[in-house]
Amino acid sequence: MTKVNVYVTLRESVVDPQGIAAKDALHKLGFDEVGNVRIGRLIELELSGTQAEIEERVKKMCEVLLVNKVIEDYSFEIGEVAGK
Amino acid sequence: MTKVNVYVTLRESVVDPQGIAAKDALHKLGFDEVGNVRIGRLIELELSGTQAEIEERVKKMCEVLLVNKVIEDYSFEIGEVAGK
Amino acid sequence: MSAMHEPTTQQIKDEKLYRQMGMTDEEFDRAVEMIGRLPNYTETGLFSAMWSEHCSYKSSKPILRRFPTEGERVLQGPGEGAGIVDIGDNQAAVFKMESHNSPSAIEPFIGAATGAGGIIRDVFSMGARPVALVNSMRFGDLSDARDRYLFEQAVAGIASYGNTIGIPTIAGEVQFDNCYSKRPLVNAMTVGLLNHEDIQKGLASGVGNTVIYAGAKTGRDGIHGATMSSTEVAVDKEAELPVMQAGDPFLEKLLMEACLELVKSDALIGIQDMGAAGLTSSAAEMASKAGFGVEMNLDLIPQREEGMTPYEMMLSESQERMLIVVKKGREQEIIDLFAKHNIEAVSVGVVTEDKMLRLKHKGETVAEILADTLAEDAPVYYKESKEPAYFSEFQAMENTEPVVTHLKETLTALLQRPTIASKEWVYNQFDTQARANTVVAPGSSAGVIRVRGTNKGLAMTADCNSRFIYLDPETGGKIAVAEATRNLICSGAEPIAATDCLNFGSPDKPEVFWQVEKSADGISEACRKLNAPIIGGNVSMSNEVNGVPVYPTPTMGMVGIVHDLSQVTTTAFKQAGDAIYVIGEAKTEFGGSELQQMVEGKIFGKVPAIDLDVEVARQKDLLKAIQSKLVQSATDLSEGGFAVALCEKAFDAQGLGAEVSIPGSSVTALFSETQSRFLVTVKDEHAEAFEKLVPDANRIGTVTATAEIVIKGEENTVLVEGTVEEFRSAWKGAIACLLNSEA
Amino acid sequence: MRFAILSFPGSSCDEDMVHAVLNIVGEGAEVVNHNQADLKSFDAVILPTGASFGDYLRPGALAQSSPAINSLKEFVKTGKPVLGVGNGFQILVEAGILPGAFLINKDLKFRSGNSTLNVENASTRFTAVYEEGQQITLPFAHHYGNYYVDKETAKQLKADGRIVFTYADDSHDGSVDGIAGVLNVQGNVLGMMPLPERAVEAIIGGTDGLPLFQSIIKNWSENNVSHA
Ligand SMILES: Nc1ncnc2c1ncn2[C@@H]1O[C@H](COP(=O)(O)OP(=O)(O)O)[C@@H](O)[C@H]1O
Ligand SMILES: [Mg+2]
Repeated sequence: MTKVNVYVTLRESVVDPQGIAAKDALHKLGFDEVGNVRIGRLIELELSGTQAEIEERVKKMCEVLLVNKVIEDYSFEIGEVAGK
Repeated sequence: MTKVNVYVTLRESVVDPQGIAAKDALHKLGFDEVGNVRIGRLIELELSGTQAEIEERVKKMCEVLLVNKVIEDYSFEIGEVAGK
Repeated sequence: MSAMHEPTTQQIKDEKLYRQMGMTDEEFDRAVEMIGRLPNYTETGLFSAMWSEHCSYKSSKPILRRFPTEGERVLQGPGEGAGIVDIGDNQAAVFKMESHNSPSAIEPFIGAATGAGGIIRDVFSMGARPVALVNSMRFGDLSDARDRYLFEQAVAGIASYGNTIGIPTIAGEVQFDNCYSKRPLVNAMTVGLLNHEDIQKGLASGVGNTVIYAGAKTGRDGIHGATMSSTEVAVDKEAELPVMQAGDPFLEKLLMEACLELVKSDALIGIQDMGAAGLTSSAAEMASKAGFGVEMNLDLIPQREEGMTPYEMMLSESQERMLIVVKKGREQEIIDLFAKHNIEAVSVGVVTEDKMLRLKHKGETVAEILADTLAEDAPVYYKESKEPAYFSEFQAMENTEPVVTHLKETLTALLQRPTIASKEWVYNQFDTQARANTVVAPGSSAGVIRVRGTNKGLAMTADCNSRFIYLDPETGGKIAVAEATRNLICSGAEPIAATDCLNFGSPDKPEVFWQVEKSADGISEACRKLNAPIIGGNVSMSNEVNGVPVYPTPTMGMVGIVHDLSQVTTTAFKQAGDAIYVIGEAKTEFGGSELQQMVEGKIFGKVPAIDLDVEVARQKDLLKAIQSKLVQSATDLSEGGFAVALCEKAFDAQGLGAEVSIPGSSVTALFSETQSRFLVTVKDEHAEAFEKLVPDANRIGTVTATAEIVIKGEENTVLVEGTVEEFRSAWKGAIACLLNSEA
Repeated sequence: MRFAILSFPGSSCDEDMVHAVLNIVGEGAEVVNHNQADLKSFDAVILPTGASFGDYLRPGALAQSSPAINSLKEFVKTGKPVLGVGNGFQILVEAGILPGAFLINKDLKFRSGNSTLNVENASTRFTAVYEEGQQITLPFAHHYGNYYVDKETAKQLKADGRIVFTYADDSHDGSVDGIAGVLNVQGNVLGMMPLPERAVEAIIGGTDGLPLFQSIIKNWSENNVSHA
């Protein structure tokens, strides 16, 4: 099984209520050096297939289910592909 | 400002209902090759400081606020450190 | 860890390894004597879990026996997942309250959420559909950041579970006191409904019948939760704690629907949820109650992690799991039923004749103990009880008024005390109207839902003033019960039964055990007098931080029946011109009051007295008046006394206010917490009839069409005067304000 | 009229909707399971609220894996009415049947209560029995009630009269332009976060939700009378 990390982030144009709250809280705690904070999702998948298959399939999963393209962007990283 | 990505994942032994439900949905959609799915958080921070400062401060932010250590683990990646 | 690396029986004994599991030397010796040999590691684990306070009630049993548990409506008293009371028309209400204090102290969101999940399971495992949730919580006074975090997260956790599964939260209470700092109490109650023929019990009977496991897979989470919840949690040792058992409300929703379908099947013999001590307690208790044995093959248990040992499987407290016994030969249809709901169900064992709980793993017998030994033969402790020195000291004190210089400022400050302030911040996070039956949502004296298909309603509330109980547990215990019944009565309901959650410090402290005993006596007497048998409950001991026990907090959960929905009454004023009555007279009684705590920074002295005969008479009279439709609005006087209650009646009444005159010393008249009192409004044309029915009522003023509160004292002096809006804004925003404060 | 109440695992308020339509409004209503999903024989489909699939990943997202979504898309094409309330609205948005997306409430908390709404368009088949500009009170209960559409789309929605309800008070949770309910282009699909089925009886929460159901029925009978 190969590990794939999918990174889902809110689009820049979308206000991120969680990010704003986290930034405020960090400031309150004295972390004044913090500028923007954005909170996204990290989806860890395990799956089988060749590098090329995985790439194509993960892309599809993102488009179909894992990511809402109206508000979110994504990227992913494929770990070492396990032999079959 | 330097960008830091914090990756927060549920500890292995903690059940991840979201991951289980997402896995089921992926299977139903025909992505049978998917094994485990775990859903975590990706926190993107912008902050200022030297590499060493940033490292220390982000660690502290995680311990104090961003991560719930009872159930979560974390790691982070510091982008290129911006000059002052 | 594999079984091979487990300590040997001799090591367990010699190195006293059972102590790590919470067993005492005497308990271990007792276990050895009962089975006639040394127990292995798994067996020691079974004993330690089943003989923990949480499962065995070893030190509270003698106390629980004092409670009245019978009544003409009671169909099931304590002993099952939840108690059951008849509500007529072949229907019954099923309810129970349970604590999740220790887990909530460590991880408040998950702790509170799984607490809600567990008590919901208890109710549907009886065959009932859960229809409403109630909660009772205690936190530090919010001046500390950790306490604010615990409060915010615990509320969010309860909300998350209840909202996701789709059961409305319709009542509850939250109080704040620094005795709960870092040691919150989180008690959750579920109320369900069923038809009499659907009542289920947790019985494993009929030799050869099949034991089925249904629900979530078993993981290594929550191992030794039962023993943990019976000991003090050191807050700074989080890292060493067992892994939290996280909940999955979505899975529970599916499990609930499956189980509610299952109870209609004649293949079902018994069903019980896996709560504290998981598989161990459900299997041992189901066997023991039925007088049979259970043999399970642990290889068949659905496992979430690899290489789990029998010990780990038996002690796991993974959530959302049920143990079920079905008729032999009918397994497949039951498994299919669960599959339809997307729930995994597997046959894991059989019912046997020999009364043993026998566990097999990889072809070997890894545990073999009489089910009764585990479930019934825990030692019973008659703990030492000692009246604490403070009690006689307090009893010797004279009743005095706290010194108050400015009445209006004091009232405003009281309205801002988090215990008195609006709990909107809390209940706005709950779906209060799911199931579309909520007649009275949070914000009045009690929550009320209608019973569909009838003209009846169920009212519910949770109450406990722990300051009173600390100062005088017996009187305080009576007050807790009386307050709960008052809240029901004020909503137009007749109380029918109670549940409780006995939250105390360590019972090994004689002073704490004295509190347990005395408050139980008070509760018992009041429940008898007020006709509210206790049909179930829960004990949570060792709620301490750094060795200091929290105030004794035996929370009462109570359910009442509204015989005709048109009799439902709420707190808020209804109409200008209505007469305002107060039932009962204020006396100078400030021991344990909110005013005393606020002014003096501590509590002391004698608590308000309560005469249960007076209480019963007034409640009867008032309920009669409400049922005769003579009453427009009603509320009881509790924390903060008369002035607070009067303001609360105006807060939810658009554009209405009050003008009243009250006799006596002003501080007492405004703020005393004298018991057995009510504030009621009545249409002028009903005044005479009302007064006849309620002889203790005194007319003190009128509901006005201007949104102002005017309270006059003797000789027409104005004691307090202000707009409803200024009082409301103080009251409404107080909790949010405290949470946003820095530091 | 026959209503299908399309229920996904976790759509816990399906029975509330059946009760409202069947017992109060007095039309046919039955729960249709997401796996079976033959919707053809129904006159209208309602997606009830609740937490389908536990609201996991994103509310409404995992429902996209159900066979019912395809039948639903077919049903939408027939032009018959489809109503999604609360989580049902979120499912419609995730399916792309309605525009936009949902974010977590601005203050991050689940919120429930009553909201005052403006009826922005009283000429739709869902609102004909209301008056234009009328203010109504409906309950709501959601954690992701913060409706998002980009500025362009919002403008377009407004111009097309597809914004059916807006919040008249501060209970919008961050929703763009205070949008509480939107229509699809064809005008046969309405999604709204407030919950009309919880306001059809005086005893539980008022009756301001009733005209919504009456509007659907009125439109249906007008069309079916003219067909006859
Ligand atoms: N945790 C809670 N959950 C739900 N409702 C709550 C909660 N806390 C308080 N409430 C509601 O707020 C109102 C006021 O609570 P409280 O001050 O305890 O009332 P009372 O003094 O009449 O017992 C009640 O309707 C109660 O049900
Ligand atoms: Mg109270």
